[in-house]
Amino acid sequence: MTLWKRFATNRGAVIGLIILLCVIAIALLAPVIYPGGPWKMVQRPFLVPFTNGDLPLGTDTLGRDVAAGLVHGARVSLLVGLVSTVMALLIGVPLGALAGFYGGYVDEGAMRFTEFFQTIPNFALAIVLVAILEPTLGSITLAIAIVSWPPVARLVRAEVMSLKRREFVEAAHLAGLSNTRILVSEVLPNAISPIIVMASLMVATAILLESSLSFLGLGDPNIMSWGYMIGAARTVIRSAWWLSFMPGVAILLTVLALNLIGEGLNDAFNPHLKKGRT
Amino acid sequence: QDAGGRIDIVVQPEPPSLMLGLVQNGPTQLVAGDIYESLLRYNTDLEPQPSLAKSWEISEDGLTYTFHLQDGVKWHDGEPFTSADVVFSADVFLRETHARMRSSLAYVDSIEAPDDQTVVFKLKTPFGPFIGVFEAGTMPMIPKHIYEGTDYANNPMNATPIGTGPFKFESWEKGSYIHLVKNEDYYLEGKPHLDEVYYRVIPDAASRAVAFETGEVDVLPGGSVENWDVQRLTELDNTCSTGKGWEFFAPHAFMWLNNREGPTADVRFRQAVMYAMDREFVKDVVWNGFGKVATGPVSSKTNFYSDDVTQYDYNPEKAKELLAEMGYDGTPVSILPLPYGETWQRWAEAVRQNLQEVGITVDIDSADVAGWNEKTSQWDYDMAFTYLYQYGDPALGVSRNYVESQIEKGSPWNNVEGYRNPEMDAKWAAAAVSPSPDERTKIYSEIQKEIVDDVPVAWLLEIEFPTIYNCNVQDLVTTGIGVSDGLRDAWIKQE
Amino acid sequence: MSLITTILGRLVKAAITLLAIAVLNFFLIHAAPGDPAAVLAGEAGAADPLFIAQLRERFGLDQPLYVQLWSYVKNVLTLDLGYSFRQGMPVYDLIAQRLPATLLLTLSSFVISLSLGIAFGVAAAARVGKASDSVLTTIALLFYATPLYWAALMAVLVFSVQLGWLPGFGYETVGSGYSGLARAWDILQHLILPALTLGLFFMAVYMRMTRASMLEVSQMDFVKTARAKGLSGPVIRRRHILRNALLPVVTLAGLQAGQLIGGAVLTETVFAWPGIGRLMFESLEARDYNTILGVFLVSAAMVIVFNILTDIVYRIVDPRIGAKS
Amino acid sequence: MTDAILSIDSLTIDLPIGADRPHAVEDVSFDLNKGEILCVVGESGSGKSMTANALMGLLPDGVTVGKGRAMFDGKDVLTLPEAQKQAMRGARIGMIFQEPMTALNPLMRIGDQIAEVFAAHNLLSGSERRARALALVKEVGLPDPEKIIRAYPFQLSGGQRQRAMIAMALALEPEILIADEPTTALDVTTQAQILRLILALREKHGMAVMFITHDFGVVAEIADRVIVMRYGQIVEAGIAKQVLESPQHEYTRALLDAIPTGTVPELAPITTAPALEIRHLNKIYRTGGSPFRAAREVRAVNDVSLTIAKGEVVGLVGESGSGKSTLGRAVVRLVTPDSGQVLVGGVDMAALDENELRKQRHRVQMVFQDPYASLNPRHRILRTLSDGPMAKGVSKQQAHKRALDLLEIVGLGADAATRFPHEFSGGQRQRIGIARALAMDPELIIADEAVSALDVSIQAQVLELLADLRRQMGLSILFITHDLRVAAQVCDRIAVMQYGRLVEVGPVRDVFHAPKQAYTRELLAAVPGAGWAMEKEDATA
Ligand SMILES: Nc1ncnc2c1ncn2[C@@H]1O[C@H](COP(=O)(O)OP(=O)(O)OP(=O)(O)O)[C@@H](O)[C@H]1O
Ligand SMILES: Nc1ncnc2c1ncn2[C@@H]1O[C@H](COP(=O)(O)OP(=O)(O)OP(=O)(O)O)[C@@H](O)[C@H]1O
Ligand SMILES: [Mg+2]
Ligand SMILES: [Mg+2]
Repeated sequence: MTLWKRFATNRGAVIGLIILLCVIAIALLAPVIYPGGPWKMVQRPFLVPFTNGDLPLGTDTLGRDVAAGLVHGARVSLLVGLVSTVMALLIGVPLGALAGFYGGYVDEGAMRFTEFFQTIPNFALAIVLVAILEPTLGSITLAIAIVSWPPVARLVRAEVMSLKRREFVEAAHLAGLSNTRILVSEVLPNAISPIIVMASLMVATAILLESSLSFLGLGDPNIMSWGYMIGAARTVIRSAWWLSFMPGVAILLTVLALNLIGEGLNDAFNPHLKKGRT
Repeated sequence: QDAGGRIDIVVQPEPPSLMLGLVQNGPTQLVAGDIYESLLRYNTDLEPQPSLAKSWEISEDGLTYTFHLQDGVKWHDGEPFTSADVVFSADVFLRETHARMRSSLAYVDSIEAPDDQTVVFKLKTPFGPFIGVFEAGTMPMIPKHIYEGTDYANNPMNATPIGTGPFKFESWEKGSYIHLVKNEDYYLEGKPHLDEVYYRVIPDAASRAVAFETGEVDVLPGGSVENWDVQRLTELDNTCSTGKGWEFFAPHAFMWLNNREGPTADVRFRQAVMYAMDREFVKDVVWNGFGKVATGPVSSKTNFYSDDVTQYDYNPEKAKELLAEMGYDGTPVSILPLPYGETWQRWAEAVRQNLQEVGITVDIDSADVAGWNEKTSQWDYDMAFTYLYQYGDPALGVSRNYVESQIEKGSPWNNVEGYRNPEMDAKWAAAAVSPSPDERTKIYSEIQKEIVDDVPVAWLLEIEFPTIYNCNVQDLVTTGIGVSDGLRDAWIKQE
Repeated sequence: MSLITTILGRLVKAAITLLAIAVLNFFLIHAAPGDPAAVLAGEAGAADPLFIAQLRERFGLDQPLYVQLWSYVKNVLTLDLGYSFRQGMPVYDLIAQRLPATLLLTLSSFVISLSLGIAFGVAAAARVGKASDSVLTTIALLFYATPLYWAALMAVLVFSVQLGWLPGFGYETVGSGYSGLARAWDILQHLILPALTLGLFFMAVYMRMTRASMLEVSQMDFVKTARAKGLSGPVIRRRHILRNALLPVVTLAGLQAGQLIGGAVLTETVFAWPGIGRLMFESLEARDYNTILGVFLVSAAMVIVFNILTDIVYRIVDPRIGAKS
Repeated sequence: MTDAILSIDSLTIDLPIGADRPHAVEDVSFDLNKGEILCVVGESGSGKSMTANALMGLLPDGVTVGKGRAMFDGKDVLTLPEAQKQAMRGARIGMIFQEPMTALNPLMRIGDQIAEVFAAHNLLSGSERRARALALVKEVGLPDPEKIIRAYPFQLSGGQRQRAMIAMALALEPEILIADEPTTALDVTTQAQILRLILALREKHGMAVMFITHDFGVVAEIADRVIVMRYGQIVEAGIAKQVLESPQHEYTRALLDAIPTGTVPELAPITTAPALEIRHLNKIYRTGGSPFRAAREVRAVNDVSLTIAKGEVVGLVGESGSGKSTLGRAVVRLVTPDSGQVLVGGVDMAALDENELRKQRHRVQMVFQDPYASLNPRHRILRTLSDGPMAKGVSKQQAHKRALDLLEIVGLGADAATRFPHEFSGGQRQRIGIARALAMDPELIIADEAVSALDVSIQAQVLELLADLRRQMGLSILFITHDLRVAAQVCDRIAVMQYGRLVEVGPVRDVFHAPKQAYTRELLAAVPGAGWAMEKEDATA
């Protein structure tokens, strides 16, 4: 069975994928759907949803269109999630790979370095970093990446350590391939599946982290993200519950979708499970 | 007036210290106002009232202030309070530790205690607002027997403050609450009425609102919940609110506009900003209708206010014209909001939107409290939100923002915008030392008329922070300083 | 014996790591704009540069950075966390005051998330591929995917405001004068909402891990052996699969436990829980250097201690480890 | 038949959709008699394990019994409700599995795992269970029983674990014992012990044994009756002697033919120039050293000297853990020896620096034991075969051409080049491994258990191929194996290894027919069905 087929047997994962694709489509089309951007004050504040055809989801505390916010927010939330994950992979994978492959002092050094980032609880570290760098989309993404890479490094290290003892790697040594070449083209490609699974979950975690930072007032005030919307609407939760509910649902759906996909990938990559399932 | 009972009041954020002589920020004064007292209090019309001084006289020439102290006042540790304490506090302690007091003390020639119950302040020149500095946050009375000759900042007694006020410090659970208990030896018979007061630390604004709703706290001092919740909370059963109690501070919100460089250095740009902002909208939507659009540097709540100034009504067209005239080229400008919660964030967003609509390229900078202080005091900003207290008199709270001598890097409270106008400086100085109130009114009117055309800063709003409380609490706000002036008179109606 | 020597070795290494971490943290914190004096001055509502200069001198901030670093390192070496100028008390006392509340909250949420996570994971694994598996998984994910601060407020609104069952915030009833059991009961009531909110959030992680691990182990040969012995399904799951499946969960739990100390900033904020997470956040905002550094150092020590504890637990659970290395 | 204790009638087991065929077994019928040993043989995947699992009610998820009955004690065990199956398992039918390493719970003490059998059936009290466990451990001949019952599986050797498994299976004295390839993973001496144990237990308890294996030596040694399976069907059944001596079905004949006979081949002329010289080689593994604790040491290779001439094949035999692989790996420098020299065509490989070594590496190549693990699952075969030569400096075109040629030589055909490893069978993969070694144009090949994982028919193909290559290319080979019969068939000389030392080296015939060392004799005696094989050899000779 191909990977895709095995993935497709997991109904949850397929639903997750569909949801995610929709969110991505919406995010990509945001400038087309709401060319005016999310910040325009278009109506009186606190317009209840479904009462005005032009503003299906109502308006927020300043009279801005909630639907426009959600659509543009999708862009930012996804962007933060994806970019920070890619960055975390870019740091974590090489570091973990080198540590696992060369062992010895390289390993010791790399792991002590990793440990440093793990001794500060990661949310706390993100707060500190954003405070230091001042909240902008870039610094938030960077901060999230910086706190997310250590687990990647550890995972990759463990994978590489077990892979490097595999016989096909030894065969490559015998064939006279250089270490770099072996690491890059023999070892790493075989560690890819757990990395992908982990990455799908990291995107979800990053979206949540961004929203938490936003809540503490450490969001970028120039971008509309879901986290921003919830944070901003939380104080009016009693009089206008829908304002925080809608972006909440958006985050929830996306994170859920990513988790389902992660789970599906996990099952698809795991040869044990394929037997168990019919 | 029923005696007994306890009230719980929200304090936000948690004060760093309760030693009012060392730290004078809002939360500290809110709590320490119960512990420390000064010679006078001020009613909501900002007229002086007796406090530790039962009476006082001002000489004809406005140079000699004589205070007669109350009898039988004791410090919380039982030591008697005397004029020596007053002299020590004003002349020794606060001169060293209290920046705002220090500038007023510059007018003072000598402070003497002819006897235990009398204190005499002699001024070098007349100083109109001087009668306004005898408030607890400005000139708290510090026990001489504890502090004299010690390293004030590191005195261990700072942790257990000793004052003369109606309540005594009992305990402080960091992160949770501060507990004060009734001062049984208080010099006013029958006061205070309450047995104990808890100041509760609840870091999240929404939670503070919930705390009030569930009856966990009885009083939400101004600014402790977001404006959107104010309306809703006041509609709850048995809930009262008052806008009084802020007359002395009269918080005045404006944006520092950097007069030194960038587009904001051009007066036409600054005027355009004034016209571009829909300040009424912000008042109605962001501040839920509380407050009043500011017309100039002086708050209408204080004396010396004049409305004979150019009115900057919402007028985007005019703004665009001004911008065209100056040839604004789209250079981006940034707005630095105050890091004090959602209200200020929304406000900055509304301003950004207004400015964008007249064609100004603008984005919002963001920083936490430390970052905000750093940026404003190092002049690293284009437009920065702030609000300042007026302290009852333009000479105390207003002039510092506009005179050239107050241009000094390193503080966010002086002439941060870098406005220079020597002619105006002379008038500010003259108004401060004029012994005649009428004369002062006249000069301040002139100043206002002129400065409003220069738009050194963009005035926004006279902020009102309604205090929300359980209606059973009576006589909560009796002075122009409100809850921060202590709960000397407050009592709980027993049902 | 071998265990003790190993632990000793780890502790020596840990001490060195801690010192390095302390130095790195120092630079990290000092990289943030602004300093404690500026913040205090900013809050004062009025301050002249003289005042700020006084503060800086008092706090030792007028010294060059390397001098400050040196005096900090000296402090750390003598196990002194320094003095919080802002709060006017030794950082050690400050942390000691706040730590119990945080530990209570995070440990109970840790227990909740771990036990519920494992229970859910086991249940889901036993029903793998069935609808009830998806339902359990989705429920756990819902708790995970709901932003914590929003869920927390919702919990307060429902259980505290609407239903009035539980106190919505704080650590105990202020000024109640309870002591002994009554106080414990009171604290417990206050603990329920925050601990549950935080616990349910982390539950999903453990559940996922347990489920995957259970499934993996249940494919192993020895499970077939156990079945061939005639053991019943539940007994096999409990005695054979679960124990083996817990090994990776233990690792994860160890990592998580180390982070307990500062991992609850949001929960502590919403529930006004007087813990160390909030202390950290507030100190950061106030640039109260010594306090943040102290919190970070304590947290790092905690992480390291928990790593060692995890290893010990691991050795107890898995007899192979001690023998191999 | 009256004494049939278990009788299986037209059993069909359905495989899930997407499996390689619709039924694991189809229409299988046979009887198991009281006290007899029934051996089930057949090629890999023929359905032996599935049949056994079906009887125990332990079919994997998705695999189901399609039809048929298995009557045991008047009841059909296939349709029993789960509770009754549970009661039956362990108590009346016991089972031992192939993998001794993984069949025991790693976190549970041996004694507890045995005692658990009683607990599962609610028998005896706690202390009685312990006592019985101890007795069982003694019975299966485990040394130091008191210690063993408190040991964890990882502290036991493979053979000891297998005995512990047997103890469990025997705990309740079941009437039937099913053993699914219980000795495949064990070395010959241990294997012989286990077989003797099973025979002895059969005598003592009189149980019926269904013994699954693919080793005809084992069959010859213990079987009363034999069933031969292929593609899910029984192709031949009968008394052991009959099946072995006069097989009826052609598949059975093919299987028997493929067994290495132990015939010593003609000695090829051997030039005197050495291809490989090993001088005083030592390797000690140290594990678990820490500043506070001494390391555990294993002398894996202990002062070994050995020379292999150009074109010679030397077999390296010895029981598991004797250091064969370590020696082979030291030659190709996958492990770095502690001392001693390895001269390949006169060049000391041990003294080269990393860069030099990389350039010289192509001269010695290795064929790995596990053909699947040694191929990168993400690379196509073409890439696997040409990466090495290209690193050596051969042009891409030439490397590809050579790769295709090699695929032809090893009998796979050029179209194999574009496929991935998982698309091949085990034997095919092994040949790819050989092709990869050849692609480097080596002077010497180390073949580490290159055929042990294969079933006999495929094993025969690979051995044939090696013989051809040696003839065509004049390769030298160090052939590591623990199967003495295989060694006899392909080697010129045999080196016997024990505890890291070479105890005996000599021409095949000498070593086999006139072993000098006691250990060598022990090894030879342990080969299952030794007598039968010799008979066979004599017959063919
Ligand atoms: N879990 C499973 N799902 C689907 N097909 C399976 C499963 N397990 C085994 N099979 C298939 O069932 C058939 C019979 O397998 P079985 O394990 O009985 O072979 P075997 O005769 O024991 O072989 P070997 O000697 O290699 O152990 C094979 O075709 C195999 O591919
Ligand atoms: N990497 C290693 N670290 C520590 N000990 C090892 C290592 N590899 C092998 N050993 C030990 O060295 C000894 C020799 O192992 P080796 O693999 O060479 O045996 P072998 O003869 O090839 O056995 P088998 O027939 O089982 O493959 C064994 O006791 C083994 O446990
Ligand atoms: Mg099998
Ligand atoms: Mg080997």
